[in-house]
Amino acid sequence: MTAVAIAEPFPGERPVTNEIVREHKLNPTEYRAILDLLGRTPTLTELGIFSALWSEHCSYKHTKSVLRRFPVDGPQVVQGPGENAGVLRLPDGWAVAFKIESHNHPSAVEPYQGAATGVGGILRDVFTMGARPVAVLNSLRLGPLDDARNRYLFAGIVRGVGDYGNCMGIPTLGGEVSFAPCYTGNPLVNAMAVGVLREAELITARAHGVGNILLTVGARTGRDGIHGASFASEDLSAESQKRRPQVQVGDPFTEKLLLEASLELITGGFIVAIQDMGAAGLTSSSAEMAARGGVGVEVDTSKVPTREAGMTPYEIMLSESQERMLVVAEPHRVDEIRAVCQKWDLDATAIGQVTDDGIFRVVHDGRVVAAIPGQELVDGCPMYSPPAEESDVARSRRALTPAADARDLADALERLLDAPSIASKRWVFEQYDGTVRAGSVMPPGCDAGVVQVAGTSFGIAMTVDCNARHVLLDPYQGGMGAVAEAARNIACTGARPLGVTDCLNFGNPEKPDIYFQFVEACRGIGDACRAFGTPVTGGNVSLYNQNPAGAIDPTPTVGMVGLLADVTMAVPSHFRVSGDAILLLGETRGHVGGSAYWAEVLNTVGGAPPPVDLDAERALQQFLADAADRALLRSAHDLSDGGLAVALAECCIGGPWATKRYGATVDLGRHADTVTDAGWLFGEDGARALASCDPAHVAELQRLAHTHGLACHFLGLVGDADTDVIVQRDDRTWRWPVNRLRRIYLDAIPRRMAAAPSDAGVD
Amino acid sequence: MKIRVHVRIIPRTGLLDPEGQAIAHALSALGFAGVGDVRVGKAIEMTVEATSPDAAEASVRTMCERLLANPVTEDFSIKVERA
Amino acid sequence: MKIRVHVRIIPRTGLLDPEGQAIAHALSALGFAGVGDVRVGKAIEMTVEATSPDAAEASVRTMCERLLANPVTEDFSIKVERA
Amino acid sequence: MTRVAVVRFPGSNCETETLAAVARAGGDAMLVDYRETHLRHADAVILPGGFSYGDYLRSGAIARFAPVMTAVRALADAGGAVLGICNGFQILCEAQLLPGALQRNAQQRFASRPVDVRIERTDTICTSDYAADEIIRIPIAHGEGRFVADPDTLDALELDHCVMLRYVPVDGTDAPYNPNGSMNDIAGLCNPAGTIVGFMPHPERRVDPALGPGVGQRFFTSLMSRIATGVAA
Ligand SMILES: Nc1ncnc2c1ncn2[C@@H]1O[C@H](COP(=O)(O)OP(=O)(O)O)[C@@H](O)[C@H]1O
Ligand SMILES: [Mg+2]
Repeated sequence: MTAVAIAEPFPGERPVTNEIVREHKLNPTEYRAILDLLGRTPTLTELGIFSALWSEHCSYKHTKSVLRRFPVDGPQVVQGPGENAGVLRLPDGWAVAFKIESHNHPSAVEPYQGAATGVGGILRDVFTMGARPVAVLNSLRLGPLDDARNRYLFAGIVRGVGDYGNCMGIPTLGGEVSFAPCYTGNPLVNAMAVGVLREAELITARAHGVGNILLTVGARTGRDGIHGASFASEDLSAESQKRRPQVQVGDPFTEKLLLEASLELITGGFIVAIQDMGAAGLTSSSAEMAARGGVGVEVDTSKVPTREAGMTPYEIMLSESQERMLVVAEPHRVDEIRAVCQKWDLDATAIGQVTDDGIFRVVHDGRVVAAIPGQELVDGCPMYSPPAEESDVARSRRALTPAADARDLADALERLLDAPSIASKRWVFEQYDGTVRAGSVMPPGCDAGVVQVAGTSFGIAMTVDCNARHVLLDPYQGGMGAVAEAARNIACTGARPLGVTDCLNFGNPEKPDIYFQFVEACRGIGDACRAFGTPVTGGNVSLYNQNPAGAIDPTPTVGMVGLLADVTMAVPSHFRVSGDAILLLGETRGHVGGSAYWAEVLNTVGGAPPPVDLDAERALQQFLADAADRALLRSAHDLSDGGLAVALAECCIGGPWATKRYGATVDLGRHADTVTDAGWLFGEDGARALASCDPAHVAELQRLAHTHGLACHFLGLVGDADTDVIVQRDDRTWRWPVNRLRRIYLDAIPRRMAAAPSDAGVD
Repeated sequence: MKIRVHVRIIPRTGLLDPEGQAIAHALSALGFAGVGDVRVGKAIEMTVEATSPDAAEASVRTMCERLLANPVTEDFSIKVERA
Repeated sequence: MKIRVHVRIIPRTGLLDPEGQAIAHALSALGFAGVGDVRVGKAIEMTVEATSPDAAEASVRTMCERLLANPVTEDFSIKVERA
Repeated sequence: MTRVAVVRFPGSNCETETLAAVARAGGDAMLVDYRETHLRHADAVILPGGFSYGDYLRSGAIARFAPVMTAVRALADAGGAVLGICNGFQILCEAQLLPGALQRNAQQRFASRPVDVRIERTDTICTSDYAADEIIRIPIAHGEGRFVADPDTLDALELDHCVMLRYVPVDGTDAPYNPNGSMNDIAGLCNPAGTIVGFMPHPERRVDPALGPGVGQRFFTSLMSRIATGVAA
């Protein structure tokens, strides 16, 4: 073997042994590939670099073949997967950049900083495309709140998400939270950012131009989160809790300055490329930018500004210190770049250059400590397609049914509204600034967030959704269902879905039943996205979400954006006028398998979730957008967890800060059918929404529904303020005072969070 | 007896302390030269009912470990007022 | 010489301290009995270049008066590490 | 045209919508950097919301030493119009241009929500277009908005009618009407002359009728007419 390029160990660096290879989570096949690639034993610095880039987080070694099957094209696509964020076309030369990312493992160890830096990271992904972030969303999964540690994690995560976006001045416009025992010890924190740019100003993270300069901009490099990327790619065990890498601490203040400086550098045309130093820090940013540009790079770690003296090249290359950017620029621009950074109180430091030999080279004080063929470093990790097979446990779970229905369905609704997964999330989003930037059309608490694009008449609708219980019970249906629910939420506001970003949170892919969940859920997402014409423009994979008790429920969070052509036509989610007609859109078949009713009231996580009807979903989406265009709807709210009864209650209860809540009288009896009472009230068939309108518009809406091939049932009328919610079916009547429902719904989470202190020490 | 206890909770060395940095900056802008390594944490004071100062200290130590300090990011120290 | 200085900034007595109250509450819910009068403030540590510990203390006192403590709501105390 | 300076400190994040609100009300809005030492002949200055210097130490504590604050103080001393919104209010208190202090919300959490506030004084630089005792629903978004002052100061504030905005309950409210535990339900203050004002709510987020009731707009139209009639410096 002859070495492709020579590197020598940094003085004091340990020689690479099998033990050290194992510590770096590289398996024998991968190590062999490294030896073949280099033609010699790697230095420790090189091994660290490989270990980071060949981690699941960076290489997608278990998932790439599956992700390739997502639809990625469409007339609206400006930038598909592969860049820092996806970009879709909006009217009038505008475009939207958006992406979702997980920060699960860091949040399990340090909830506040883990969540905060998750938001910080995803914001950088968006503004490095040249987009100004206009909204943040978050999808959270936690263990039940009767456990003190879960309360501690929940409180810290919410505070972390909020503080970061609040300080940056970016509204957090939506999200979801749900609770299930599988997330105890392994919470999920997925953050999505949405930004707006002029399509012409898009910039990509491709280093080109031999001789161009690499600069770091922003914070200094410390020993934070070294090996975060490989940490994110292993099971959470007591052992890894102890290993606690240096926690990454977020500084949203510096990030705000970095945001302004970056946008000025990009829109001013000062730079060639820019990428944030996220997972695997300087290593992944420089290697990926070089590989995308088909060039080599040389980084001089001794020039990188550090927070502590004596940091080694290994540490500098792998540090995950936050709020740092890597910029590529032509040499004659460096002074101007420094001036822009100075205006924002930031430092820009030249640390390397673009080379013509395709080698990823690290030097320190004139000594070459790493020299790796760059393209292979990024693309050369062995790929795996592990066996995928559904487990018997999963099959029998799907066959499960509860012993009997609840005796009292009125009480069942109250129990559902008191379930933290369904209850109002006001406690969460009141900690998130939802109105900064003054463009929020629909704040949190609606079906989807909507933000106006400043200076235009249109807005961007956005949501994140996933019913993990459905995915657990049937990964294919559940995957489709997540996309369908997201699209429904978007459509309820009157917007049309445009595209998707996804965050695939799963357990250990090396286990066949987990890999089965992954493959099937992705197939479902892909099929739904194809049917809706909403391409996947990017996303994130988080595997190894396990705790000692097993894997999390498969949670492929779908982030979706849509276009609302006229923000003044946005449709709210809740009833607004007494005497309005209540319409149920879509067919009710009474599927209660996999429902929240079974899980929360009958303590049965089982059954087959309702099959997703993609055609019916599309018809509903188009109807909702058409009806909104014609200003026919007073409100629209999708049916999801808890089915019709929960949706009706929510429409009556009103928004989080409503001073008026309405009664309603609904008659299900006029629909002669075989659906059970529980099926009507709590079944979770998709492709449905509850709308209200001026009674004068009912006929027109029914005609419109007919043209879309959509069922549109008149159910009853919105009642007076502070009266009862009444549902009748034949000789049965269920009745709830709306103010009682509201109190249950609003108090569920605060009551639990106040119950006992958060206990940081319990583990 | 009632014993007054003072707790200091400071971010671990090595961890970024953006607040400390901002304060260091502000002090130097105000003309205070030669200020370095500023770290900002919490000061907590409380009165504890205990049989002895040592017992008070032990009890507050447990409070720190369980609630007051974040074991992942913070170090703490305790001082007991001995009358 | 380089001198390490510790500052404690505590809300004025008489002023409501909701954070202190919340902590007292949490402690008692965790089973710590006999905890009272909890007050929560800031602990700031810094290294100061000064000719003597007394000079360091004087300089930090000025910092507290001008920036570190809010005269409307906070009291401060300073401790200088004397080698 | 009325010249209004909107100051950007490092970490300010509401300057864009504040500038837009001024422009919508017919003013000539200028962005002024915190390093500048004069306000470019502005008739009024607004310190906008945000997290100046990350709100590290205490919100507003570091910003009050920014170079531009000398000019702000000079304008205030000359009887000019000075507004602080949210973080700007915190800065004005730290700078002792308004009394008291704004501390961490009583519930220890950030509060982002609409609140109902009553306009207690309509003869200030930014409230003349409101009716006396008018109640408006307007967003807040802050972690440190609990107004505190010693009892004497508080008495003096009430006696001199320096409380400009107060949180009030309205029918149907089912969240605490005082969102942060402020003493005397104070949401905003002014000096006795009504020329220096500071408040926690964000009127600049409620000026576009396309996005909801534009109840905040009149803060800015009031300011324009007050300056036009020459009451301020
Ligand atoms: N973590 C969160 N952050 C911000 N908003 C949230 C969060 N969780 C829930 N919400 C908001 O609460 C509302 C209801 O959420 P959810 O019950 O998940 O609705 P849906 O079932 O329609 O998706 C939505 O407006 C959502 O954006
Ligand atoms: Mg919904």
